[in-house]
Order: sequence, then C-alpha cells, then structure tokens
Amino acid sequence: MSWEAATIFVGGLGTLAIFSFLAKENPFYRIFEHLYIGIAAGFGIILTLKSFLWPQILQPLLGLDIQTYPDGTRSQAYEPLLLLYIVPMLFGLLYYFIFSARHSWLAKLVIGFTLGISGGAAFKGFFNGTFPQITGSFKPLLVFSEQQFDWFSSLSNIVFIATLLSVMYYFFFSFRSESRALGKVSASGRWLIMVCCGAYFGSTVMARMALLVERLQFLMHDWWRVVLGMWT
Amino acid sequence: MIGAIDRRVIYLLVLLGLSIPLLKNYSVRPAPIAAAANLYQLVEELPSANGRVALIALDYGPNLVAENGSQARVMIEHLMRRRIPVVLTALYAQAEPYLEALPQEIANRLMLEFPDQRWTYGTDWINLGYRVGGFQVLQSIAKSDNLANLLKKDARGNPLTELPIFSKVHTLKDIMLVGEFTGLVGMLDIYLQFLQTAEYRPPIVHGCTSITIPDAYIFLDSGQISGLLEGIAGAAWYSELLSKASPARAIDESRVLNTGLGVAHLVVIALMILGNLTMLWNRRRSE
Amino acid sequence: MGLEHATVGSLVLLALMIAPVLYYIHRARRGDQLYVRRIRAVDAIDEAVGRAAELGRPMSYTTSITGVGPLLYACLGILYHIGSKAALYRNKLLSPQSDPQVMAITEDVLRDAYRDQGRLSSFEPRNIQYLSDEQFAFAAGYMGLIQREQVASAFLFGSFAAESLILAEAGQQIGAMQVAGSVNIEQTAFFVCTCDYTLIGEELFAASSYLTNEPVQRGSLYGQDRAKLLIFCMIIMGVAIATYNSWATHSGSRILPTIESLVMG
Amino acid sequence: MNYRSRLLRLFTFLGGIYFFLEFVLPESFSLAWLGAPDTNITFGKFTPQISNGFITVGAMAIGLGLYNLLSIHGAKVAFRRKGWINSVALLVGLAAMMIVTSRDWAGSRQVASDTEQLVMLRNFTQAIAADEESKAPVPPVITRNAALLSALEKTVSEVRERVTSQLSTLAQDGLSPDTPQHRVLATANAELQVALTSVAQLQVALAADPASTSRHVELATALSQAAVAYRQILSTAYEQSLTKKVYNFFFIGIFSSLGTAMFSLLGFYIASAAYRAFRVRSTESALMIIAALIVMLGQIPFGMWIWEGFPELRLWILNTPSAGARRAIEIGAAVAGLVMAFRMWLSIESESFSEPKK
Repeated sequence: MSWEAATIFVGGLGTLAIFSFLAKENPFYRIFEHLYIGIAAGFGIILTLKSFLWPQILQPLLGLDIQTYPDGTRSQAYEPLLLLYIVPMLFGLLYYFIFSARHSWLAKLVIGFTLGISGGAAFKGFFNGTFPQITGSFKPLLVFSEQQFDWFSSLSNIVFIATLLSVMYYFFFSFRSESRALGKVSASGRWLIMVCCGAYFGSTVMARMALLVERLQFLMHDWWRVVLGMWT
Repeated sequence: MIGAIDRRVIYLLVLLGLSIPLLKNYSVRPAPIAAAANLYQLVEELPSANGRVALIALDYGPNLVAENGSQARVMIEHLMRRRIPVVLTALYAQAEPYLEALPQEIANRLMLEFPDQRWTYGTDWINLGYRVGGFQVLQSIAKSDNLANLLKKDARGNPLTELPIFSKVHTLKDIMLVGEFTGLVGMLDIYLQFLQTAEYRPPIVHGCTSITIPDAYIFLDSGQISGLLEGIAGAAWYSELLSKASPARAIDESRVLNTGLGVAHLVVIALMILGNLTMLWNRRRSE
Repeated sequence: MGLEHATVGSLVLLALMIAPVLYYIHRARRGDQLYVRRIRAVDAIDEAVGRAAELGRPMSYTTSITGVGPLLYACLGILYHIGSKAALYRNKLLSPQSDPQVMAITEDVLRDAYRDQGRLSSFEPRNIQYLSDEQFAFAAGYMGLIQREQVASAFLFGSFAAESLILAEAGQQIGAMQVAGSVNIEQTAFFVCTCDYTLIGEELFAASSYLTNEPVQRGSLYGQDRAKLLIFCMIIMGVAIATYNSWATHSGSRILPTIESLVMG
Repeated sequence: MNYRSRLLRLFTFLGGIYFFLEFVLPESFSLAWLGAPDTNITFGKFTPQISNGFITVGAMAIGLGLYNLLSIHGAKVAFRRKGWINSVALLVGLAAMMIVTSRDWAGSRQVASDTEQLVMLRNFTQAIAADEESKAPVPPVITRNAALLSALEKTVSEVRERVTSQLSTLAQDGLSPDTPQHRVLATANAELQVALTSVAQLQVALAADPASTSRHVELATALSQAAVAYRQILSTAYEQSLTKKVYNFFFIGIFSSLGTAMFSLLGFYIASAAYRAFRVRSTESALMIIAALIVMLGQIPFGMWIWEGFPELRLWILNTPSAGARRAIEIGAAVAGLVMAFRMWLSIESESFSEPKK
C-alpha cells in the first residue's frame, strides 16, 4: 500500500472514530482523541521553532545567516544589536517559575508584562477597528440618489439606526428608567438581538453542513476506494 | 404523547439526508451571487504586466477548508490565468499545507488545460509560509521599505532576493491587491487595521465562511473591503463565471457541494418544523 | 486612511471616554452607592455552582481559544469567583486549557482564589489540563473530558469560534447546567440554543463587577456606561449631520464637517 | 502594597508603554524645543524588531504546555492509572509528530542550503566588483578572482553530479513522464544546463584575464539563473521523498482529517439544536425562527424555486437589522474592552484577585 493510500485510509479511520462519539463516548474515540492532542502538541512546538524562533531570532542571533566567501571575507558584518534578543528570551523563561510555589510571583511579572502589551496595543486597535464602524453608522435617514428621494434606502437606514440605538440602549447597565417608552426601547433591543441570532444561526448552517458534506464525500469516494483496494 | 426524538435519530436523519445526493453526484446550477460577480469583474480588470503582485492570505485550517479552500482556489486560478504574480502567506498555522499544495494543484490543472504554457514557482507564485506574530507581521510589512529584507526567506528557505517575483516588489505599494480568505473571528480585522500606511492602502478582498457573512457585509458596506466571496455559494458562482470565460475548464467540486448543501438546509428546516409540531401536539394533548 | 498615529481629535475622544471611568472608580472607592441593574445570567452562575455542589459532581470552566488580552482579563474575574466557591464547597473544578500563557494565568488566579478561602492545601493544579492550542484538538479533548467526568455545571466564557457549539452540545448531552458568555455574536446564537443562560457581548465584561461587587469594578462599569453614552450621542449627531447634508444638497456631498474628519484628522 | 506588587505593576506598565507611545507620538518629531540640536527621532523605527521581541517572550511559553502534557500523561502511564493506554497513544503521537515535523523542516532547509552554494558565489562575484570600485579594505582582486574560480570549479561539478543522481533516483521511483512534476523538472533542468554552460564560458574568460571584473555582472546573472533552476529541481524532488510522504501521512492523514471531522460534527449538532431549541414559545423565539428560516431559504438554490425574492430578503436581513444589532454589540464590547485594557495596563484592578499577598 502506497503512502498516499495509507494517508487516506488513516484519515477515514480517524473520521469514523470522531463520528462514533455521536453514538456514545467510547474507547475507539478516546484513543484517537489522545492521539490527536499529542500530534497537535508536537506539531505546534516544532512550528513555533520552524516559523519564528529559528528564522527570525536564533539564526540571525547566532550569525548563521552570514555567508563566508571562499577568500575568507564575509557577506555582511555581524549586527551586535541582535544580542538584545537574548533579553526577551531570558525574560520569557520566567514563565516556568509558575511551578515553584515560593517563586511563582516571578512568573506573575512576565504574565503582567504580556497583559500590558495587549493593553497598550488596544488604543490603536480601537481607532482602526471599531471607530470606522462608528463612523460607518452615520447613515442619512433621508437618502437622495440623482435628485430623487430613494425611499428604500431611507427606510433601510432608519431600520438600521433604530436597531443600532435600541440594542445599544439595551446594554446600558446603570440607567434607572421607569418610563414605559424607554422600557419598550430596551425590550425591542432584546427582540432585535434575537433576530440577529436567528439570522446568524441560519447563515452558519451553510458552513457547518459544507464540511459535513465534504467529509461524507471523502468517506464515500476516496476512502471507500482505498478500502476496496485493500481487499482485492 | 410523542416523546422528544432521541438526538441519535436526528443524527441519522442528517446522515441519510446528505449521503443520498452525494452518492449520485447530483448537482444543480448555483444561485447567482452579486458580490461574487463584482469580485470577478475587479480581478478581470486588474493590470497584469506591471510587476505588481496580489498578496493572498490563506488563514484557514482543515476545519474551514471546504469553504475558504474553494474560494481561494477559484480566485488564485483567475489570477494565474491573468498571469498576475501571486504571493501567498498566512497568519494561521494550520494553513501551512494549503499554502504549498493549493497553488501547485491549480498550476498543474492549468498546465493540463494549456499544455504549451508553464506556471512555475518563483515566477507565477511564491509561498512566504506561515508567519508568527499576527498583527505585528502586517504592521512590519506596512512600515517596511524593503520587503525582501524584512521577510528574508520564503517557506522553502530561499532568500526572497533570489525569486523573480520579488525583483520588483519593495514596499506595500507594490501589492496591488490583498485577498484574505478566512472564517476565523477577528482575522480580517487585523488586515484592515494594520496592512496600511497613511499614504497607501491596498484594496482588500475577502473570502468569508457563511458564518462570517454578516460581519463581512459590515466591512463591504463601510468600504473597508472592496470585494467579497460568500461561503461556497460565492465560490460556486465565481467558478461558474470562470467556466463561461474558458469553456475547456473542468467543473470543480464547488457545484456538487453547493447542491448537497441545499439538501442539508431542507433537512434542518424539516427538523425545525417537526420540533414545533411535537410541541404543539404535546400541548394540545395535555389540555 | 488608517490611523497610524493619534490625532488631537482621537486623543480628546480617548480622554473623554476614560475620564468618567476614573472618576466613578474614585467615587465608588469613596463608598458612594452606584445603581447597576441585575443581569439574569449572572445570578445563574451562583445557581449552577450550587447545583454542582448538591450533586457532588465536578464543574468545568473554559475560556477556549481566548488569548491574552482585555477579554481574558474580564473572564478571570468570573473565574476567581467560581474558584472561590469551588474551594469553599470542596468541589472539583476542571479547567481545560488551549494556550500555555493563559494556562499560567489561570493557575495563578485559581491559586489566589483557593488561598483567599484559606484552602490552598486542597488546590489541585492537575485539574488545570493543557489540551491543545489547535482549536479542534482542544474541542475533541474537552468533549471527552467532560463526558468522562460527568460534569454537573459547565461555564464557557470568552471569545469562541466554530468550536462553541461542540463544547456546548457536549455539556448538553450529559445534562449539565451551562452558563456561557461570548463577545462573538455568531457564537451567541448557538449558546442561546444550547445553554441555560447566555451573557451577550459586554454583559461578559459587566459580570465580574456583579459577582465581586467591588467598588473598582462597579465604578468602572458605571463610567463605561457614560463612555458608551458619549458614543451613543455621537452616533445620533453623526446621523443628524449626514441627514442634513443629504437633505440640503440632495446628493450627499458634505457641508457640515463630519465627526470622522474631526477625530481622524 | 509590598515591593512585589509594585514591581508587578511596573512590568505590566512597561509591557504596554511601547505600543502606546508609538500610537500617541507622531511619525517623527524633533527635540529642538528641548535645546537639543535638530535631532529628528522616528519613534517607530524599530517596531519590527521590538514586535519580534514581544513575540519571543510569548513563544518561550510553549514549554509550559509540553510540561503539563508530559507530567499528567507521564504520571498516568508510570502509575498505570485508568486509561493509561490512551496516554501512551498521546505521548507516542507527540514524539512521532515532533520527529516527523523536524525531519520535514530539515529536509526543506537542506534544499535551501544546497542552493546556498550557488547563491553565495553569485554574492561573492558581485562583492568583488563592488569592493573594487569602493576601494574597500579587501584582498587584491587577483587573489579573490582565483579563489572564486577554484570555488566555481568545485561547486558547478557538485551541482551537475547532484542533479543527475537526483533525476535518476526519481526515474527509478517511477515518476512517470506525463505528470506535471516531471515536466517542471525537465524545463528546470534545461534552464540549469543553459546557465551552467554560460558560467563555464565566463570561467574561461576570467581565467584568461584574472585582474578584470568586467564580466562579473554577467557571471552573477548566470549564477542567479542556475540557482533558481537548481532550487526548483531539488524542491520538486524533495516533494517525492520518503520524509515528505511520512510527514503528509501524519499531518494530512491524522492531524487535519481529525480537525475536519471534528468540525463536521457541527453539521449533526446544528440539526439537533434546530430541532430542540427552535420552538415558538415567545415573541423572541418566534422572531429568531423567522429570521433563521428566511436566511436559510435565501442561500440555497431550492429557496429560489419557492420565491426568487428570498436572496434579496436574506441580504436585507443580514445587512440591516442584524448588521445594526451586531454593530451595537461590537461597539459596546469594544468600549468595554478599551476600558478594561486601560485598567489592565495601569493595573487599576479590583482588590480581589491579582494582589500578590504575602
């Protein structure tokens, strides 16, 4: 049996193991679950080395990307500033103090540092990610195209803005309001969230089923052909 | 009183509902999707001989390959037919094998269709491989004035300065189109946020899974993306347009998949109706 | 165009949003009573913890693929609360992990929770299990784990992707009481269908201030509402400007300066 | 507040300060108003390197996950606890995948380092010409040209040998001529031979006139073409190698098929969720069901047969009400996230859970 056929065969086997969970949690599923976790961990570790730590950090740091010419001269001088990369590497090792009860506070330093990084980067993220959404919501309630009143776009914009404001109002936590009108706005906010949930549910059926259809096609065509090939 | 149907019975119903059409390879013409037609036009009008490249990001794994894979396939094929150099990369680790396999598979198919023409690595496409670091990678690409120096090597370890495609690519301005294919939460946002400078922002087109269609529409509506492929339906209609333009093109699997999905939807709708009938029946019986 | 560097307008907006938060934290610390309405799903968390204690079966808490960031920070507030109750009732709390950094932070928070209840000795690091940083290997491990442990209550908080329905359905199949919270609206739809209670969007950020009822958190939530009110009014103003521009010129060209140009420069 | 928590607050602050300043400060500014001479500082100059530094800190944590797995499952195997066979499977999978993935990595790096020889010589040729103009402190041109010639001699013969052996092994392994790989190999080999012959001619010319660098530009281009073609041959050959096939067995066969299978479980789960949860109990659930039905009917060919307006209505529901609701939720979450980020960065936290007590 060729390696390609073996790959397809074990792929089908794994798929059936996962599907067997639908009936009940069983040993066949459990063995593949653990195998999957082991393989994913092994792949993840080497990938971090292969795609980041080696090419971007270690190789330049050790000067291994410098070519020595036959006459002994070098393609580029070694950049001493690269040695600074040792600092984050040592600092990152503090994570491992989490295991010692007495020194676990050292791990807190690097944890705090990482939390700080994503904290500091959030401000630029807000203005580039969310602010265009806010300004994108400034839709005119009366829309004219070629001097003509476009009632359909106007109606859509009115519904859009009404939904946006009522759902935002629903999420106010600290405004105490007894007035029935505002109570209605908040209730309609919740209804519109439900419409949004329903719409998303409907649109995700396509994605979920897409992969199930693809998996069944794989089992019925590719995998079945290999299994038959094994018997004959 | 009809007890609730055991979930295993429902799983069986779904299994049967899907397997039957697939066994007979039954397929119908896909529904026309406006956004896919506009994207086809946009790629069709791209200038092809100016050395500028299309950056294609495959940010999907085995879990999203059915939708994003079909979309990336039809768009990369269109770019290759128009001889626009494609630079592939990914910010998602699981995309590694697709970065290698997909362009090669398309090139092979094109070479079968046009025996006298060549599509080869280095001149028609290159693979920068998976890049760790998320938004920081894009930020560095946007800021860099010498991309070959910043990105150093491609996924196969070749220095970028060696590859013909990179001879004319120096800054973000040399990327005339960015195609981002993903269904991952928040992945498109970092391309929109960080792959730009104050002077230049490459047009970004997006292939989303059907779950992220509603978000994608927010970005299409606010003009942050210039084109959209919606799930397999988008890919199936794009593929239909490609087949119209070049009749010798083999039918790809998005058409059969699209039909199988139609049947799957009908099964879900039937179950929703069944669920309500059981409830009504029980309520009337208990009165 | 993108905002590479802050414009004066953006700094002013940032200050206007942060100022009320600092002000109300100060007032809350001084002891002022700030009204904050209840969220049903937050009460359900205590209900679920109580149920697990009664049945004597373990609980599970997962932030799935949430990375290090502000959202994880919000989930840690809830984790601390649930961890303290688990320590109090001597109930097993499983916490499957998908990111080594998040695992270190989770262990750190749970250790504090057990120490603050004076039960550091019964803290079991082995219950915090690293499964995988790959989304679906994690989901496969989670499904097997909670079915084998017959979990009584399951908590799912943070940012989720497609695996949300797998995690929720796994809990639903063993009849666990599930409280979920997600910032992604796509997954909220699934949680609404499969979980007993669902926190939607920023209710997740507000949850920790309810559970801990601490001045800093309550003040921050109160101030945050003011910041959102500012954006609420900005949207109304923006829509008014857009409508006026459109009505006045019948075409859509701009007369009044838009807010966008003020902030983005 | 003991010194430890003060140190923690400092490190958290330091973590965020770079990106905050990089955002707040303009692209470049001068400190002239401080009396310093016209210094023009571009704060963001080292962003790529600093970002790499931040990513490195996070990358160091990969050992934590490994340690956790090894300790939990290692203990299970050591003490034969219940389900220890599964732990054996996990540990075997872990070890096997690490070996296979690193072998695959080494294989593709081998291809690059083999081609490196030709690339190094090309750079050397260019360096000789460039250094001569810039009068750099280097050995005289004649000795450098001599070193270049002897190195060229050795490398070119190695390349020819390697290619012929590579092509013959591939032919033995049954790579049939009509496959695209074979055709790519053939064209690459043809280009390589052309480049190598022009290199040989330039070698003869250089040997005849060892002091000149006039032909170096031509030699450099010929070496470049040779490198590109050589790389194409080696990488295509590597694709057919045993290491790559074993890697594909683990990665595509087990790893990605299990991932795809897990995702496809959702097809079953979404159906059972639809049956169980989509029941008209209140206005809220009725609205949810109607929206779901419209969207579903709008995205399948069959929906069109009932009423061709469904795709339009589906788009409207996705674009208007649900986009509005989604945007409101996203804005709310973003504001909450921004406030939380600010509190987190400046450690304005609650007293409850992140005060390192004695």
